[in-house]
Amino acid sequence: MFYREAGQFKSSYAEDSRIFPIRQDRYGFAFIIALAFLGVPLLAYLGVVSNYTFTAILTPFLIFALATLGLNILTGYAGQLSLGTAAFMAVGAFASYNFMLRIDGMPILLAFTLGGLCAAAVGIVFGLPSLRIRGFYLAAATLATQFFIVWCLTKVGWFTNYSSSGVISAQKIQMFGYTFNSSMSKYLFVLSVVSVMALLAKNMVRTNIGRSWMAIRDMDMAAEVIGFRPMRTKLMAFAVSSFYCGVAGALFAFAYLGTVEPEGFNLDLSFRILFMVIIGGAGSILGSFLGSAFIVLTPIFLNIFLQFLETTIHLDLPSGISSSIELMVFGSLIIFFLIVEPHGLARLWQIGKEKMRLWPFPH
Amino acid sequence: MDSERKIGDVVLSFENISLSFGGVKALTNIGFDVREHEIRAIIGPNGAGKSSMLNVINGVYHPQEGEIIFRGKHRRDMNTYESAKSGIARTFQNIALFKGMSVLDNIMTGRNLKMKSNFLLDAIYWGPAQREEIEHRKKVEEIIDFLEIQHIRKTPVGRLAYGLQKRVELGRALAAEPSILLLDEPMAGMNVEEKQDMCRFILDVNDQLGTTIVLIEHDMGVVMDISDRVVVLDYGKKIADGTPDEVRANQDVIDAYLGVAH
Amino acid sequence: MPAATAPVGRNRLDTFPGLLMQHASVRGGQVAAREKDLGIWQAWTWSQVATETRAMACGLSALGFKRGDNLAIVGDNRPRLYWAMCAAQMLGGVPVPMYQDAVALEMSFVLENAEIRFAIVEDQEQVDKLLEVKDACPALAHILYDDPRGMRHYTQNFIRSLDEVVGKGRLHDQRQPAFLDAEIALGRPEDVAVMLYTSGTTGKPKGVCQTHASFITAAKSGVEFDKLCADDDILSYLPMAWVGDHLFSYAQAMVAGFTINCPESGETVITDLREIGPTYYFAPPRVFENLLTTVMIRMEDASAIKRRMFHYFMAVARRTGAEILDGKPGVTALDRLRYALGDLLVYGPLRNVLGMSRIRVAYTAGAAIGPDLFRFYRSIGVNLKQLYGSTETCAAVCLQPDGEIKFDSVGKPAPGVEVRIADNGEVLVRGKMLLKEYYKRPEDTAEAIDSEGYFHTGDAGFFDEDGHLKIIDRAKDVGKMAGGALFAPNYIENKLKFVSYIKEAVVFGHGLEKVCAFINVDIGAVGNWAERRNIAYSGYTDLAQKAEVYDLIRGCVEEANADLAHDPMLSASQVHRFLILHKELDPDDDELTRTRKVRRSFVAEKYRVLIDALYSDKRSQFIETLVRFEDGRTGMVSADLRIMEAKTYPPQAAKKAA
Amino acid sequence: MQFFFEVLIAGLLSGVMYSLVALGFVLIYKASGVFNFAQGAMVYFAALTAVGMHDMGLSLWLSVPLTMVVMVALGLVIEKIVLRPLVAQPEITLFMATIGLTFFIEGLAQAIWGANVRALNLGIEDVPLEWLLENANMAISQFDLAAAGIAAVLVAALALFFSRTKVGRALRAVADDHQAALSVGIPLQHIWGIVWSVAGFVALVAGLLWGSRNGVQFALTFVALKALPVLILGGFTSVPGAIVGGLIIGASEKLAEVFLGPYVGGGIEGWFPYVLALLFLLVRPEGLFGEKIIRRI
Repeated sequence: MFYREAGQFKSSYAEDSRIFPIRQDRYGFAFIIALAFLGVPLLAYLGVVSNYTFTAILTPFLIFALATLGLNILTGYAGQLSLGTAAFMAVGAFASYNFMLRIDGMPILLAFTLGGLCAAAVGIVFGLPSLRIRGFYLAAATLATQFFIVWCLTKVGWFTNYSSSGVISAQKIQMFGYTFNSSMSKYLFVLSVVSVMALLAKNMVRTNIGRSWMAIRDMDMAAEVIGFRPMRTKLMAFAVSSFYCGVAGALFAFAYLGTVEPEGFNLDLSFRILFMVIIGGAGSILGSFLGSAFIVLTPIFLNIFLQFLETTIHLDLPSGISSSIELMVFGSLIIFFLIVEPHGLARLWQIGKEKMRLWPFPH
Repeated sequence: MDSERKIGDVVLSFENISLSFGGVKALTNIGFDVREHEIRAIIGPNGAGKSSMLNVINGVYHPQEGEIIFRGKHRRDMNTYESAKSGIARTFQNIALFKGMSVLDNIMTGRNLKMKSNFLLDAIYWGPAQREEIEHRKKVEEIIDFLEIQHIRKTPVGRLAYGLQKRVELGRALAAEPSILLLDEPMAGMNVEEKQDMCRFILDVNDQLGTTIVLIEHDMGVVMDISDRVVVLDYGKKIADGTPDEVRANQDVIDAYLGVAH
Repeated sequence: MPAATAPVGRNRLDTFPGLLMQHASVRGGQVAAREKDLGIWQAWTWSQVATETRAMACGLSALGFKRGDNLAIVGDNRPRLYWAMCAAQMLGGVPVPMYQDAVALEMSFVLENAEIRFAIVEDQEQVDKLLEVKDACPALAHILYDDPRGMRHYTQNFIRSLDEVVGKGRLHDQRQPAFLDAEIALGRPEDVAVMLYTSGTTGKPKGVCQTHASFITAAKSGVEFDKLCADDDILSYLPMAWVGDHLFSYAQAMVAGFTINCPESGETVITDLREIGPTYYFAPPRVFENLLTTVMIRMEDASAIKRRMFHYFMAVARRTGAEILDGKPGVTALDRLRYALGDLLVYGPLRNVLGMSRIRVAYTAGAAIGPDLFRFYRSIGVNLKQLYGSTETCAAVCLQPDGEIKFDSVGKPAPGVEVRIADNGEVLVRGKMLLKEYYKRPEDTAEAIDSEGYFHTGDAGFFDEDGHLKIIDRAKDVGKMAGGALFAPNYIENKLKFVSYIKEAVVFGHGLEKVCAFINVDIGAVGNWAERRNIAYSGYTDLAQKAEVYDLIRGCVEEANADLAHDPMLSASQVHRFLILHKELDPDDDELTRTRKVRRSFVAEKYRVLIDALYSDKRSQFIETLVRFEDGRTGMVSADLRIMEAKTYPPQAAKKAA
Repeated sequence: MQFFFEVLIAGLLSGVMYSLVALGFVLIYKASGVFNFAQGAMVYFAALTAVGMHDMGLSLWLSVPLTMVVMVALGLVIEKIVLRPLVAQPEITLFMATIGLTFFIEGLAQAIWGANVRALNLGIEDVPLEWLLENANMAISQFDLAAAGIAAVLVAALALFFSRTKVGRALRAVADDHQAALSVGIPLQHIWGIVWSVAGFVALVAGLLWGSRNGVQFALTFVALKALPVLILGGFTSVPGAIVGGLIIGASEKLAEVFLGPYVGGGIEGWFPYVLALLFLLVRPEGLFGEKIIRRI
C-alpha cells in the first residue's frame, strides 16, 4: 500500500536490472543500512543497545547470516545439499589463525581471504563426489567432510599450534593501527565484511554464474545441453560456498568467540546453518539473513518465556530442559516450514510485498 | 542474410548408427544426412526411436556403432558440450525449462557460451561485466520480441501455460544463435492456433536466420507442410527418406502409421 | 546537426514543422517521445526527433514527394509514424492517418478519394492490406514500411523499408540542410496540415481538412486552459486517425512540447499506462467504464475486512471527494480527515495500480458518460473532465474548467470559440479551429458551414444558467411536446440507462402532452438484486413483472425525474407512466440496430397497443409478441404488463451539481 | 595373525549391529522413498524409554514391550503428521524433514528422561568367551556374540516377514511402484504406518544392544550416523546390502583403527567408514546391491 510505482518506468537496461528496481525498496534498504551502520551505534552510545546485544545477538546473527549465505549458494542456488558447513567454517577459522600466526605483518583481511581460499580448496576436493552422486547420497558423503576435517584439526597439532587442549585463541583484529576491541567495533567490522560479501553474492546470483547454478539445480540435463559444464559449475558452487563459509568461520573465531576448538565446529553447527537456510528460504539472499535472525533469536525468546513461566506460575522446570525444548522447537519448526512454506520466510516476505504492491486488490 | 533461402550442402550425416540400452535396441543402422538451411523432419510412431536419434545428434546418447560426419569431421559420437559449442541447440519433448527462473533468465542462460566475463567480474558487477550482461540482454529482448512473449518477460516459467513454455524453450535455444536447431516435438500438446504460431516461428527462424532445423514431430500433417525432407523411423529402423510427397506415397510408411492406429 | 542548431526566433511558430524546430533548439535535450520496445522505454530527445523527421522528409522528397501530395499513415501509435506526419508537413504535403484496424476494402475508399501516392505503414500486415487494394488505387506509387519483420520476400520495387529512405534522407539533409529549411519556410499557417476522415455514420467517410492555424489554435487554447507544460507525459494509445489523438498526441504535444509515450502493444496498454503514470490522459468513456468494472470485480475477491474498508472509504469519497478535489468550501474537518485516511489506504493505492497517480488532467469525450462513473474517478482524486468537439472542430469546442465540474455538462466554450444555439436547439460553432473544407466535397462543406461562418454540429443542446453547455441529443431526434417544451428522447433514455438496473429505455412524447417510457431491466443486475432478497423468478418475463421489481424501477424513474426537474428546458419531459417490457429489445427482432441503438419508430409501431395503454388510464395491458431465438426458431411471448405511475416533480432552480 | 582375526571378528560382530540399524533405514526407504535420518534418534529414544521405565522399577519384561508400544505409536504419528503432508515432495525435502524429526525426537527424549547417561544391564556381561579362549585362544566378547545372534535372528525374521506375510509382499509391491501398489488396492498409509512401526521395533532392539554396551546416552545417535556409510556401500534399497555393508564397515573400521590408527594418532573410526564409502561411491554410485540409475530425458 506504500508502493507508488506508477511513473517509475525504465528507459535503460541498467535501470531495469538494478538490485532494487522499485524506488520504495531502494529507500527502505538505504534506511536499514543507515540504521545498521549509524543508528545502532548511536543507540548504543545512548545506552539503549547493551553490550550483550552486540555480543550475543547482532554479531552472531551477522556471522551466521554469512555462513548461511554460503550454504545457500551451494544448496539453495546450485541444489547440492551439504551437511559439512561447519567443517568449511573450521578450515577458514584455523587457516586464518595460522596465517596470522606464522606470517608476521599479515593484514587481517588478507588472512581472512586466504582462510576463505583454503576453505574453497577443501570445498572443491570434497565437492568432487557431487559429479557422480546426487541427492542424499551426496548429503551422506558430505558428512565425511565434517568428520574428517574436525578429526584432522584435532589430531594434527600443527593446526592448533600444538595447544594441549586443542583450543586456539584468535589474534586481535587490527587495521591501520586500530584494534577492534569493543564489542561495537567488532560488530561494525563484521557488518562491513558481511555487507560487502552479501552484495557480491547478490551480483553473482543475478548474472551468468548464478544462472548456471540455478540451471544445474533445476534441470541438469538441459543445462548441459545448453553448454554449462556440470563439473565446472558444481565445483564453482562448492568453491564459492566454502569460501563464504570459511570467512564466516574466521569471523566466528576472531570477532565472536575469540577462542575456539575444532569440536566447536561440529555436526550440530552444520545442521543449525542448514536450518537457517530452510527456514530463511533456499535460493534467497534475503532469506539467509532472515533465517539467521530467526534461529539466533528463537532460543533467546524461548528462555525468556521459560523464565517467565518459572517466575509467574512457579512451575520449576528441571535444569537443561530449555535446551531440549529448544531442540524440539527447532525440529518442529523445520518440519512445519517444509510442509507449509518450503521456500521459507523469504517467500512469505515476497508474498507480503506483492500484496502491498497490488493493494487494495487481493491479486 | 540472402534474400532467397537456398539449401546448401550436407553439414551433418550419419552412417549406420546403432544404439542400445542394456540389450534393448533403440536404433539400428540408421543413416541419413542433413543439408545446410533445410528443414529436416524425423517422424515415426511412438517408440520409433525419434528422440533417441536426436539425443545421439547432440551427444546426450553415445551410439555403440556407426559414424557421424559433422562439418566434414568423422567421429564416433558427439558430446553435449562440444555440440553446443559448435552451434547445435535443441528443445526437449517434455519441456526442460529452469522452473525456478523467469522467462528472461531462462533465455539468458541460452547465451552463456557467448559470455566472456568470469565470476569475479560478475561478482563486482561493474564495467565489462555489466556491459556484457546488458548487451546480451538486448539480444534476448530481440528474441522475446520475435516470439511475441513480451507480456510474460518477467514471469517465472513455472506459472506459464504449456504452449507458452514451449515458446520460451524455443527462445532459449535461439538465444545461442545456433547453426543447427533440433526440435523435439515442438508442437506436441498444443492447440491449433498455438501450432500455427509455432510453425510460423520455425519457418521464420529457418528463413530469416538461415538456421538448419532438424525436427521430430508426431503430427504428420504439420511436418509435411513445413519440412523439406523427411526421414521415417519405425522400431528404430529407417523405413523411408525423401521429400514429403515421396514419403507420403511410401507404402511402408502408410503401414507403419496404420499399424499403430491411434 | 543542422536541426538542433537552428537559432531561436528564426523558426516560425505557426506551422507544426516550425514548432518542431523551435523545440529542437530551445529544449533539444529534453525527451520528446518514448516507446516501450525491447523491454524498456526507448526515448528520443527533441533534437533527435527533429533530425529523424528532417531525414524522413528529405528521403520522401528524394522519392518525389512534393507540395500538395497526400501521405497515408497506417499503423499503431509509433513515434516514427507521428514524425512521418511532420515530415510530410515539412514538404508542404498532407498526412492522412488511417485506422489501422480497418479492412482493406474500407481503406481503398480513402486511398483513392485522397489520391494517395505515398503510404508509410507500420508492418507486413498493413503492407498486405495495401497490396490487396493496390489495383483499385492506381495512384499509390510508394509503400514504406517501418518494421522489416517478414518483409524479406517482398520484391516489388515500390515497397521500401522506411530505414532505407530515412538513411538516404539523412545524408542529403547533412549535405544541404538549406533545402529543407527553405521547404519549411515555405509552409503557411493556412495550408492544410492534416486530413482526418470522419467515420461517417451515414454514407461514405468525409475527409476533413484542417489547417495548421486551426489545429495550433485549438491546441493552444487547450494547453493554456489546463496549463500544460513541457514536463507533462501523455500515453498515446488511441487510433492516430482519430481527431482526439491527433489533438492530444500531436498538436498539443507540438505546441506545449510535452512527451508522448507509445505502448508496446495493444495487450500491454494497461501495464504500460501503469509504468509511465502519465500526467495528462485522454480516454473515451468505455475505457474508464471497463477500468471501474475490473476494479469492482477484483475487489470482490478481497478479504471481508478489506472489502468493508474499501466500501467505507468509497462512501466517504462519494460524499466529499469531488468537493475536496474542486477545493470547494463546506467540507467538515472530520470529513477531510476521513478522506486523508482514505487517500492513504484506498484512493492513493488505487490511483497507483490504475497508473493514475501522477495525472493532473484527464479528459473524456465521444459519448455520454454516466454520472456515477464520472463521480467515481473525481472522488478518488483523478481530475477527470469532459470536453466537447468533433473532427470538424478539432475536438475543441467546450472544456470543463477546473473547479467548475458538472457531471451532466460539457463545460464552457474554449477561448476564442463562439457557440450559439439555433432555434431548433442545434449547437452552432464559430472560431479559428473550424475545418477548412471537406476534401473534394464543396456541397457538403457549404451545407455544414452557413453564411455567417457557423458550423452546424448536428447536436442539440442548451446553456445552463452558469453558461455551461449541455448536449442533450442529436438535433434530428429532438422533438417538441404538445406543450411546446423541448423533448430529447436520448437524453432521458441515457439518464435512465445510467442506472445499472435499467438496460434499455424507450421514451415517447413527441407531440404528446406527457412522456411515457418502455423499460428493459438488466437481467444480470436485477436478477442479482432479486436473489439477494430471495425473490424466485423463472426468467426475464417473469422477473420483469414482479411487483418488487416494478417498485425498484419506479424508484429509479423518479430519481431521473427529480434530476430532470432541475433542468429548466427539460423539466417538462419527466416520465409520468412507464411499463417494463415482457421481452428484451433485440437486434434479431429489428428492435435495435446492430450497434444497439433503439429503432424508435419501429418499436412504436410494433408496440402500438402498449403506447395506447400508457396514454390511457389502464393499469395493465395484455400483449403477445413473436420472438426469434438465437437458434433461429421463433415463438410467442405473451404477458399481462402492469403499467405504473411515476412521481413527477415541479420544475426547480438548478441545484449546484457537485 | 590371530590377533588380526580377533579384531576382524570383533569388527564383524559390531558390523552385524550396524546392519541392524541400517536395516531400519532400508525398510523405510524401500517402502516410502524416505531416507529417514531420524533412525538414530529413534534408537536413542527407544533405548532411553526402555531404560527409563526400567529405572522407574518396571522389569525389562514389562518395560520393553511397553516401549515397543510407544515406538509403534511414534511411528504412526510420524507417518501421519510428517510424511503424509509431504508425500510427492522431492526426496531431498523429505530427507531434510527427517533431520528436523531427529532434533525433535532427541529433544523429546531428553525432555522426558533427562540428558544424563543411564546404564543398562541385559544380564550378559561383556567378557571373552572361555570356550573360545581355551580352544582357539581367541578373545571374543560373548556379549558381542549374543548381540550378533539376536541381530541375526531379527534379520532372519524380517526376511521371512518380507517374503511370507501378506503385508510383506504388499510392502515389496509398494517399494517397486507406488502407483501399481495403489492400483492393486494396497492402502499406502497402512503400509507406511506398519513400516515405521517395524523400524521403531528394530530401533528398539539396536538401542538396547548398543545401550547395554556403552550405556544409554546421546552418543547412541552417532551409531546411526555410522549406518550411513553402510547404506552407501550396500545401497539404500537392499536388505542383503545392508547386512553385507554393515559387516564390511564394522570389520574395516576396526582393522583401520587398530592397524592404521597408531600411525595417525588414532580416532579414525569416526571418519574412516565415510571416506571408504566415498571412494566406493566414486566407483559405483548405486552401491553394492542398489539398482543402476539410468538418467533419461
